[in-house]
Amino acid sequence: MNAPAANLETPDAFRADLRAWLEEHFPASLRGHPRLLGGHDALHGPAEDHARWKAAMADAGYGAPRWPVAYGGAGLNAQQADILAEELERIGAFSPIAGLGLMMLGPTLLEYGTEEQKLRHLPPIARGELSWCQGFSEPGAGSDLASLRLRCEDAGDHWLLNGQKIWTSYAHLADWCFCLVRTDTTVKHLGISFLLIDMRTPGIEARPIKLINGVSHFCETFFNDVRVPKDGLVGEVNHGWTIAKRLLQHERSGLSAQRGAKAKTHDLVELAGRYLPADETDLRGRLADHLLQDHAYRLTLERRAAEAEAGMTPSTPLSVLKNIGSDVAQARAELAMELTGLNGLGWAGEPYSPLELELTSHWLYSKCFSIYGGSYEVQNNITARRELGLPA
Amino acid sequence: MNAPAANLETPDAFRADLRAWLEEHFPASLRGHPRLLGGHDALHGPAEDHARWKAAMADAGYGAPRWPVAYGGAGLNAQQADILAEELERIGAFSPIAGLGLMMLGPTLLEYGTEEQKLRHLPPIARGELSWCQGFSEPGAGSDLASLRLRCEDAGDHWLLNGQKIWTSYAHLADWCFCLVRTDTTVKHLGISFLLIDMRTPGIEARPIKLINGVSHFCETFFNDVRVPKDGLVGEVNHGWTIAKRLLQHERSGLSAQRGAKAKTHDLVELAGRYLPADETDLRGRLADHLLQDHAYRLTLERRAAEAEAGMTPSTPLSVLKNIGSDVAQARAELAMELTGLNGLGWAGEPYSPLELELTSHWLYSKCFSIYGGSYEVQNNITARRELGLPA
Amino acid sequence: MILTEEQQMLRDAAQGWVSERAPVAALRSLRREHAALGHDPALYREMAEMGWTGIAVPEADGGFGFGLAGAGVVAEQLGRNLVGSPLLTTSVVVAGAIELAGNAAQKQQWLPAIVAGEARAALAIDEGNRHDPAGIALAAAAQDGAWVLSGSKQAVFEGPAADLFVIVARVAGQPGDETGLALFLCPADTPGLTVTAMEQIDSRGCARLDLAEVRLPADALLGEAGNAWPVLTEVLDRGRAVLSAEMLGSAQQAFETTLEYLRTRIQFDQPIGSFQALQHRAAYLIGQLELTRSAVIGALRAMDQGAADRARLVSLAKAMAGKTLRKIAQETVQLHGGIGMTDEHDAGLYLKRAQVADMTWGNEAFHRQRYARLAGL
Amino acid sequence: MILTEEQQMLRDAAQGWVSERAPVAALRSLRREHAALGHDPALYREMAEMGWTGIAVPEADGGFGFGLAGAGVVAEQLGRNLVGSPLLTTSVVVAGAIELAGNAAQKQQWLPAIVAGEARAALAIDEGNRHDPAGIALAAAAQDGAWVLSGSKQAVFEGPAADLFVIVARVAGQPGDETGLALFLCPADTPGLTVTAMEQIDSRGCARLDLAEVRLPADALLGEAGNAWPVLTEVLDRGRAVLSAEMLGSAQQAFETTLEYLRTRIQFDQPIGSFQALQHRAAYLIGQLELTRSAVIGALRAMDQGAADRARLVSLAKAMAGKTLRKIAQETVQLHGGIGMTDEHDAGLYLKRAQVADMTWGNEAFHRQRYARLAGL
Repeated sequence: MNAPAANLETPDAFRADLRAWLEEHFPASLRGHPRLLGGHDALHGPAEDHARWKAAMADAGYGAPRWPVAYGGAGLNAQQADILAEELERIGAFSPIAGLGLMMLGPTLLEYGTEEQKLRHLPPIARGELSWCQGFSEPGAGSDLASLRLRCEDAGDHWLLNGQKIWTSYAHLADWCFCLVRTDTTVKHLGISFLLIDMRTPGIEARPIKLINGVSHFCETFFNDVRVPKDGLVGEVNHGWTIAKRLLQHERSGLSAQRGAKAKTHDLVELAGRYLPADETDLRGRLADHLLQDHAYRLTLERRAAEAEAGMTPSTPLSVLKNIGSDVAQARAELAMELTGLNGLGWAGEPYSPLELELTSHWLYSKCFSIYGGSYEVQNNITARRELGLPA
Repeated sequence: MNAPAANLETPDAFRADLRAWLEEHFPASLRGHPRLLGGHDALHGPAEDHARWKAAMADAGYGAPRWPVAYGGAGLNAQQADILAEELERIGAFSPIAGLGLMMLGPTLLEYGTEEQKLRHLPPIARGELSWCQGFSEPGAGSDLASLRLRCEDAGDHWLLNGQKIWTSYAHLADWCFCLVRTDTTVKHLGISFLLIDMRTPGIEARPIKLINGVSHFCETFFNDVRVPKDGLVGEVNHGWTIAKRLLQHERSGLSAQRGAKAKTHDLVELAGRYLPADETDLRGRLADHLLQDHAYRLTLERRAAEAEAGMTPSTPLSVLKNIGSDVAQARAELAMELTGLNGLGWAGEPYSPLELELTSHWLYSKCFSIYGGSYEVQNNITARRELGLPA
Repeated sequence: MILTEEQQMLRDAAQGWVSERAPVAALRSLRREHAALGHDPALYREMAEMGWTGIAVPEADGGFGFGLAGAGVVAEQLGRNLVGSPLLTTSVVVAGAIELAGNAAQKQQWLPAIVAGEARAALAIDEGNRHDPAGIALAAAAQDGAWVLSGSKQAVFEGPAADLFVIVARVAGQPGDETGLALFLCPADTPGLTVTAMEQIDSRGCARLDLAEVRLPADALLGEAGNAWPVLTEVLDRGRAVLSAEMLGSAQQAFETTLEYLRTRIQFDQPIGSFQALQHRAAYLIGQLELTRSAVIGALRAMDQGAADRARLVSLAKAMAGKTLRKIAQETVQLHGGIGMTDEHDAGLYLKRAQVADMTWGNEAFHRQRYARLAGL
Repeated sequence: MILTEEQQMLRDAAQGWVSERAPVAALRSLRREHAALGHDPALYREMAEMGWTGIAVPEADGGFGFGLAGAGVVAEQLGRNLVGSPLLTTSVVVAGAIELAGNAAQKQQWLPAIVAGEARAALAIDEGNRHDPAGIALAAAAQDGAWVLSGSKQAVFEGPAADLFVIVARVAGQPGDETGLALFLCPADTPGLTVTAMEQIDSRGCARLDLAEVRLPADALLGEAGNAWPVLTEVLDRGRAVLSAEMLGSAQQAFETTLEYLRTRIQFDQPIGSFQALQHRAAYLIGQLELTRSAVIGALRAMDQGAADRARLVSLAKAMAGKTLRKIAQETVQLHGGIGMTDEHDAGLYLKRAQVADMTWGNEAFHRQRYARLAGL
């Protein structure tokens, strides 16, 4: 059967048709598969089932359910999109299409792109066919993003790029990159442009950075005399900062949701049962304190979702949420380390269990939660000045 | 017998003579009396014994043991002064002479005062005959001490004062005041002078401020056309800020020592035995954490004293010590409140015990530890910029 | 997790009344004029006229059926200005006990009077220095078809003004047992009962009760003798949830007052709110405040829905509210500096209320431990 | 509470050697070249030549008698650059056990070799995932005038390089009993003993020991069978005190590195160290560092003096060192931002070492609880 169309008369009719469609297309072998957080997640289960499921969802436009059909979406309204999410969750299904293109670039292009750019770039994103990386950070720029220096010169029929990006997630695997470049060196914020770059262009090299846990999907990305077609520019030249700020809101929002989703990955109560003597009280007391904070955080995500659904301005600012989210996740990782104790000191090999090694690696990795996507300090500045109205 | 003189040949001879002298003069009725922290402490035991002890100490110059004999001191060297302190402690005695005059003004006058000022003001301080208050803070100035405005005009043969001070400890009981005044309104730090003022001068009014615990020794002090003799000025006109900064070092040092001394006033372990069920673990864990911090703080005071004794620059800056000291004292007060629980909610009267009411009043009062004598925030600024060399 | 239109109207009305009729200054005059009662009876009458005394009472029992969510909306606004009254103990806790455990006659006798604002009531439970609902020693013995109660109660919140007490007594077992408890309706003028006002730091009403062989008729028993624990827990959780909402309001107001001070107070030639160290502390506080709001809303909803995990959510809310309010009140004093230490400034009032509210019906530590137990930790 | 002239000279010598011969880069090459051993034997020989292997061994036993205070001075400097070696386990812990409990023959056999740097040694104690000195299950049975040991040990620090183990075994009672323990001297090449290197996050040496009916002669018993607890406690406390000094050095170095970064790293056109929020965090850290230094000095002094409260002071020092080092290491990563997350920067090395050092011979929580017990709380 065909996927139910957006113009179905009632929500109930939509839901009924959708159930039937899902029944037909979602492979039972993938039931309970963890939700995809990016475009490069490890997949469990038969590869052919994944391919079949992805094709079905892409054909239906359900990868980007609210995008217009013309751009590869399903053109659903908010209520229908909610129904889709509910029905997926009900049967233990998940969207097979994810990544920075979908989460960040798509909404931004819908707002700022030309018709030609939308028609060219959005459908492959909505179908999950091409993956995107984000070229924002640079060595030396850090939290002061706008001090970026990747030079972009107008070379007549193309842009000429020279310089370096860093912390480019999955740049070594990505097909395309949305990138901030410097088109005017005499001013700061008003000398930045927003460029779309094919990662196969000659002169681009992406090298994964080894992090403190020994692995990483972050890259250093070098640009040497890279020629980018003129139509890669989004918006006006030198006005990329406005677009970037808007895009970063999509990022913060996405990161908070991910942090919430990850909250369930390691159950500390279960770990305590396995690793902590029943009569220990000191760590147990601190675990309890964390459980409260974690629970209140998850309720806050729920409240925010309810507010969004009701069309209200969310009462908890994203900058606040992002810091609480990374606090909670880092505290959880620290507590897990204290629970496993001497068993949590392993780098590799026996006698450490796979779970113990994973917890330890995650603990090290978790330290970046308060650095990337706008550091803890930058979020606090935003909260204080933008949200609380404190003077600069 | 006479008090042993500073010129005794050996430390042992000094100690031996001192023991005999103390044996003769220290009234047994005052043994174990708490150390005096200021000039207005409550005294326990027979009043006549206090008077006798004070007179003996004053006659010996032991109120200000290291000050020159000419200024009412005993002229002892550092080693002799240490011996005096040791011997007092050994027999459960204490110095009956204390207060801001001794702790802060005295050392400052020794450094900056004229010979005439020293001869006039130091002996009554060393004998504990006149009490001094500190006129530094003003309403609206707060942490930004140098923004003070108390106007001091040169009226020919005298200074003319108009304005207000606040947080003047014991101003309503003090005989004299050392005071910062504004002698130039066109500059900030270089328009401040340091003045000695007789509190009985017409036009001065001191009103105690009621604090959140219902009582207070802090005053608002008003100056209306107050005429101060020209020789009240210490140092040069408009150069009082330098003197004040020096004096504040004596204050911080004194406050830290007091906080250390007070550390023993309420024994949380003892309170826990009385108020906390044996099987409670949450509060007990936090009590343990506090005990560690408190113990390390007391060891730091001890280390600092050892360094001072050895003539070394103390490794723990005063600004660091002051904040740790108030943290520890405030945490202790909070924990005591949690220990007494519902019994700690009393303002007055039955069925609350005197100890419970005292703990509660002290808890409220303790909140000022991180405000007065240079706020927590100001101390951190000093630590970061002056001690750690971080840029402004 | 968001307010209904009805609840928004309730909030707006409460907000208006509180700012007009019950500014913090009212608490100061309370200290002088109604010190023994702990509240201003005139204000309580106005609350009753607005229907707040029946807000959480079911419509079937003559109330307005707004549930705890409704009571929470009003409590939050009252908390903003530290408005003291027996509203919570009367219309949520005692009315709740009667609604849950009372027979028709008991309901008829008390609920209309409570809704009308004519009867004020309090729960007499704790006997020692810590909240300990199972640690009841006060004994009730059946004797000649009546009950005889002997013992005493401490820290009975809103006790001085109460016309009626619900007294938790032990009919069997030992202090610490959850079984063997019973609830009794005991009018304040019952012979043998002595009510002594306790002077508390927050100036609210608080009393000690001494019961010297107090004889109560058989129909004073509320519910089943020996099996009061489930009702007592439910009623305490109602009180705790609404109290958490009140504490949230106090924290919110103290935070906003502090923010305003940060924006306007000049030191070193700039507003102190421009100092980054203070900005980051403010950012931390708003985060804790938002978490607390979510926890409070979650607890009120869970109670109204009778959710299986409602006790855990209530402990979450009460622990978070205690932690956040105390922290914010402390920062309110600190960030105001010297003026915040003075009796004439409001900062100290929030600090004192924070301590009392935290200790009421279980403090942060009590509820953290209860939460952990319920979470299987 | 201050260094003697002798100790100052020791410190200066250690400082010079560490910065010249053992920069943090040495730890990186260790990961490649001596991964299984966990230290560089050439560096250990140099340490021995400087006399550090005998620093805390009494002069009567052929050492230099600088006490734990002397060992602490050296350990602090080693900690600065995260220098790994079996110095602590050999010359403080195992040498201490032999000094306290060994007979003349045992001392003669091992102490000169230890002081000469020829024998490296480790303490095999913990068996589960938490430090638990009384929780020993590994059994030793007397059999035909010899001892037979069976069981296994986890997380034996510096185990891979050890020529000699002191093995804590149970001769009577149950895991958890403080009585019934015995110490055995067991050379690494004893038949039946298998030593397996464990790959740890801090790249130090760590091993698992499996004992399959290991036969040891009667004279392998160190001290009295069944009464090892007092010696074991004393020896552990020596190790903990000196380890605390090492941790203090690591914390100090990480803090100084971070301060330097704050002074020089430019963001938003100014050094990030000019941001007040970071300044106040640095001010907090220096405070904790100073408290830790006092606690470490206090513990070393108390141990050297055999003070009655020495166990309490050691727990104070170890708990403070664990808390401070972990906090500073975390802030080192955070304040360095992205670069601090990379393997090529040193920040992560301090973070990893902090976790291992904290967990070694009781973490912060273990020692906080031990302190509280000893303080009568």
